[in-house]
Amino acid sequence: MKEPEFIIEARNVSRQYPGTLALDGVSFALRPGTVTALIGENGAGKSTLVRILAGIERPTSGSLVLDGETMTLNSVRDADVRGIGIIHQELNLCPNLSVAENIFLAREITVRGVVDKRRQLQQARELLARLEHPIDPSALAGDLPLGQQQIVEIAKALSRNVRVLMMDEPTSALSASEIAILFRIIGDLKSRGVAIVYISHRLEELLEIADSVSVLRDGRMVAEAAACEVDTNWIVEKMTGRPAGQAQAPEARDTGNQILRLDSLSLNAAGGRPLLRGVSFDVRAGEVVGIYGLMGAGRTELLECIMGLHPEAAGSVYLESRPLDGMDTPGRIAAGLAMVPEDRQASGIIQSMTVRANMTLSSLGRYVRTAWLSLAAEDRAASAMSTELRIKCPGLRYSIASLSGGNQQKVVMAKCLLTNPRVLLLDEPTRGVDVGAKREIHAIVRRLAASGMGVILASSELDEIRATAGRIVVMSRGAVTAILPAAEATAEALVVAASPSAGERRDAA
Amino acid sequence: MILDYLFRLRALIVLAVLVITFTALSPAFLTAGNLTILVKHVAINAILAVGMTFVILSGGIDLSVGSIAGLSGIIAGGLIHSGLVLHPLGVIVYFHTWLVVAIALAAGAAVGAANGLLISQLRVAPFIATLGSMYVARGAALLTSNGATFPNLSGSPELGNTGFLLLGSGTYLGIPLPIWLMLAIAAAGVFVAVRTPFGRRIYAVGGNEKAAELSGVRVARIKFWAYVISGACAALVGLVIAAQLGAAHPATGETFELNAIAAVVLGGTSLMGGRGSVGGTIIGAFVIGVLADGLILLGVSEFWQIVIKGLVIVLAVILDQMQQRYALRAAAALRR
Amino acid sequence: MNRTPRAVAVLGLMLVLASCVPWTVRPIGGDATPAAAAVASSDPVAYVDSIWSSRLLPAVLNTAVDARELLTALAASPSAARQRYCLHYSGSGAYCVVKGEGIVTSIDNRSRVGLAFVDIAPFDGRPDVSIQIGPVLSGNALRDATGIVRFSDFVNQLQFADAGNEINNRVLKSVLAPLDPKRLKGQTVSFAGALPATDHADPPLAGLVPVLLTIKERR
Amino acid sequence: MKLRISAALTAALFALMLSACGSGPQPPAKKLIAVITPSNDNPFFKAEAETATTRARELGYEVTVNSHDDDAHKQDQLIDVAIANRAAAIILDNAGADASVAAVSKAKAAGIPSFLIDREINSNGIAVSQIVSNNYQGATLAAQEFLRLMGEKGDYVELVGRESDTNAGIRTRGFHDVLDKYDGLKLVSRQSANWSQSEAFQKVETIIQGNRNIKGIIAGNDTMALGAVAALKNAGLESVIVVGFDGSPDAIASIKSGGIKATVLQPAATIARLAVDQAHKFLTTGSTGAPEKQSIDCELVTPANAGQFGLFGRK
Repeated sequence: MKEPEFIIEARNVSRQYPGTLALDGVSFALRPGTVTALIGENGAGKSTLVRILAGIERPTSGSLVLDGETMTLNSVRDADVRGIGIIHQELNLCPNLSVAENIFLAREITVRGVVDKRRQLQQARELLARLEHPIDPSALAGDLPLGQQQIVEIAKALSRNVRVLMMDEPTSALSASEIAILFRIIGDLKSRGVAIVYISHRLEELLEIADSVSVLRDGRMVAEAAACEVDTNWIVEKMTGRPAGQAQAPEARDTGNQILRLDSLSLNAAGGRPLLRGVSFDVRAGEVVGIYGLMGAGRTELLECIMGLHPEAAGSVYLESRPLDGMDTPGRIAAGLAMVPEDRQASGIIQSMTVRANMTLSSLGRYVRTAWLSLAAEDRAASAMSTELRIKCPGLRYSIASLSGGNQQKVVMAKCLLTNPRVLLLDEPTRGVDVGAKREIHAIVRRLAASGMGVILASSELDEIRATAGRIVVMSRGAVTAILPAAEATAEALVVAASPSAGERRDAA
Repeated sequence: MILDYLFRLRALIVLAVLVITFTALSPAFLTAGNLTILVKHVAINAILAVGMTFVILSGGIDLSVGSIAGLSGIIAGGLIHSGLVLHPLGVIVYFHTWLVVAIALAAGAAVGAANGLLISQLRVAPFIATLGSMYVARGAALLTSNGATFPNLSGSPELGNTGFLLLGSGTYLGIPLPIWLMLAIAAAGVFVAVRTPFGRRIYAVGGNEKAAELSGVRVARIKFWAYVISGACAALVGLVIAAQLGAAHPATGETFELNAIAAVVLGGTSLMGGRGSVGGTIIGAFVIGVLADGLILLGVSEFWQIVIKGLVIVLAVILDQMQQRYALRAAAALRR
Repeated sequence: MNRTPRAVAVLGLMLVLASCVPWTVRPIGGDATPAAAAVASSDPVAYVDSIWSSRLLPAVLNTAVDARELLTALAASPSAARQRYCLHYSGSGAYCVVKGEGIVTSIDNRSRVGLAFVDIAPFDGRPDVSIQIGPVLSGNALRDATGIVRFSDFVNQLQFADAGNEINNRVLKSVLAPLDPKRLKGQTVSFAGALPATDHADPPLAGLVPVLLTIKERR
Repeated sequence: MKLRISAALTAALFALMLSACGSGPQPPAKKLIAVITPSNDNPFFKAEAETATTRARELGYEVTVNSHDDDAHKQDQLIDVAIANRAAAIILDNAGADASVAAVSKAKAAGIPSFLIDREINSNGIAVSQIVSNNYQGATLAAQEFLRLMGEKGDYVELVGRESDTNAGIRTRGFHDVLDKYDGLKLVSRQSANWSQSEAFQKVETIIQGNRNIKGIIAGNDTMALGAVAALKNAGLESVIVVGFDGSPDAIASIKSGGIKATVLQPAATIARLAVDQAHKFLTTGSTGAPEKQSIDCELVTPANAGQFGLFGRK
């Protein structure tokens, strides 16, 4: 009997989310003993594809083939049993359990129903030794530094005798020496016939370790090639869909006076890890400033700092020369800032409320007549705004849940605009939004800037940045690595400035 | 669509079924006398539940309302019966009735404020914070009266503290004062919830705290006031009960919090916050009141009464879940 | 011109405000407080003062049955005797008012409820009656035996109990205090008082609370 | 649209509720007696309620039985319901001497005579009868037996009932009015166990840690006394004298087996039966023939006479 060529195959897989098609007929196959790099911009569908292969999600259409047999994965456990493992981008450890307990979670070694702690500790110690990281297996996972936690995640996957291992940005929290160890482990796994899917934004790293490269764009598989045949330029070109180096700057605009100034904003995470390091730049009236950076570059944290969501942050924000220090979020909104947050579901809309109530939430004071809300005034404001932003909805009194992602996003923008902000902050405003709505939102952003508003638009999509921004601030690892006028912002320049090594270089400097 | 209306009106339908059933089974049920009494009984729980609605809408819970009712009754009872004894001055101060009422309400609001500060500033989970103040307020009531009852709260004319009992037994246009109080509180509650920025912000905070904060809502402040409202409502209930009984007992109000929560949930307010209405709560309070009153009239055994009450609450929550799923499907259908 | 009416108005307003002071101040323990008034009406000392010599003592002394007569009747039929000679108190207890004369055969001071055992004629050396001589008195026989002190006259059982305790105090103070228990043994005494009538009592008339207990001078 | 429908439905419902208001209720075929007691999960009150119910049925009445759980507010509501039900009489073991005055007055104003059992109220002339279990007398009885067993000296512990309960106060008063006259007795700890067996168990376990040489425990009710006995037994202190109050079947069984040394029995059954008889007499002749306040004494139960007692009464 002939061995099947691939361990696992996704055939013509699609995944539909409300409002977006995350994967569109993707086929993807893994050979034993190879490392496949999966590349694409944020939202291109990499995570969705990996999640389907790991049994976390089920495809809307298409099939999975394991060892030549079509099958369905109904749960992570299902995948686990078949030797498919995944290391998540976000760590998945229980901080209150020990390292050994985490490694053997849900597969405890037992003797007559009782956990055999001694053997678990023993085996955990052996695994960690193999990873060249003698971490104490009885230490609490929550007490370890992030890099070591990542090692524990890897140990957890290794302990399961995987045949397929998917790694979603495994190195984002690792130091250079830890990365070297990881690469050795990958090499070791490869030689034992394990198929590895590797997702990373560090392009050089990818080319160093991968055997083949697959590029996703807008949910479609746009290119596949052997790693030795490609270079960084090729990857950027495939990712963005246009030849590298060809800038697509928006028409030059007259900008007005400085309206917002950031003076060395710094922020540390609870554990002391820096999230922002001395970020300074300014925004002029009528200008769209794009903030480009990869996952974890600090874009969201920066916008949150400007909005006053992190009172512990150092540095100052000046709005029209007026310092906003010590002011809370509502105060800053009143002063003329407004923000469209990144995660629409979690912090943009309020699911349980109507379209109208969502829209008017930030500007309720405007509709108060004597002591009560004038529903008529609210209605007038909301319908005017919904016409202006061309929001498609069955009615303002319907639940916001009945709107598509793009229209929900427009409602969030409407909410911001009803406060008449001087500066509008947008964090990934088109994530999970279909192409039509995306274009409309970009047009709205340009129109708002033209009317004299200052706009900060943070995005991890090159296209979006280059379609809207007049000036681009590139961030990496919490620091500003470049500020480029649109004319100079080639895709290549942006990618290079945004790469984590750029942030490291800046550290060294 | 019809299904949608049926779901939305579920509490009202349950209420109608109960009323029709009891009317059929007991000739005494649908009489003016019994209905007045029934509504008067409902008033107690309804007033508590209106306050509780604000707390639950904000995404919290208030377990201390029963104890607050007990404490406010004891404070009012003590001030009327034995006055405020100032030993260093060698005098007893007897406050006039309206001031006694104001002090007791303020005390309830103060416990609510303490809850609010614990929850919004010190980030104590609402369940824990109000569980704590439930014990503290109950203990304070027992300490204040040393476990005893303050009897005979009719006051005396020369001390200017008469008239307290009117709060429980007075009538206006032939309708007992507690019913008027309930109507006033319910109307004010509906108005605040629907027609004020505060009400809208409560819904926002309960619906999505993060989004509310990013929309400029001062989340901590909104939560604080929700607990103050709940505390004040509870204090009012304590006063009404003390006035009805003509005596203040420190154990008054034990397990009231559970009845109030039940009324809120029956009325369709989600325990997760952000969804529900004061009007629904009033209907929920009526369901519980009609059920209790009707079962007693029918002579149903005490133990069965408890079982039936529990079943009705669970049924209401199941219906709520069904409506949730239905609404989600309907919304999804609209998105296509 | 305008000054005067305005001043009057201000003065009037101040007066109105002053009368509106929303509280009343009373001294602690002042008679005017309703609480104090309530205590006065339930003052057991005052209550016992009001009945002791005017009603209670005469009732005991005038209605008491002779001890020998009661003993004889009890020996014949306890229930018939109780029916005839005792006051049945609300169904459960029965109390008798008894008087008599006899020789104190012994004193039992082991308990704080001291007892004097009395043999009454015909003398057989065995005690027929025990009399409570303190320093602690037990029970409410004297309160309940005459029908003068009625539960209905009291707001609650504690006040009723207070009256009983005060009656016993009065016995200790005015009847027993003048006596020296040590001197009683071997003396002839005359007594009157109330006792509970129970089955199987030893002696048959046990625990008499005296309103009268005097040593008869030997002839 | 939705609002309008729900408003219409609400209006219709209330219209329905009010429509029958004009026509008064038909008087029930049989006269009704409403029996209201504290709680049915306590054997004492259960015996009380059941005796009253049985007796009233024997006399040809319809009976409703409800409990107020010692909540004066709930009692108030139950009285309201009895009034709405046009009860002929109310048999009530009330929820507080002061807190119940208003409710009983309300019944009186509605023309319904109340017959109070077990506990009294602090007001005369409102109820027709107050057949009171004389807790104070019972407490002195228990205290005297306790004294006798202790030999009038030694360290002892008192377990008090729920502090906000009138009877807890009366019993502890009765205990101390007797015990405090004896210098040889020393109260080493006085704790409330809220009438509860498990709470008494825990409190006593803690107390004996610091007082190994206690000689006796006097408890405000049998439930707490039984908890104390269990704790003492666990600690190997079986010789400690425990005296209870109530005369519950459990306590009598414990006395027979040498656990509790004595209790006083409250004649719940006698009281309940007496109350129903007086209610019947009052309804038929207009008078009970007895004074309003009637005190029923408790009886001492000891190993010597435990066999004579049944469910809250003599056999």
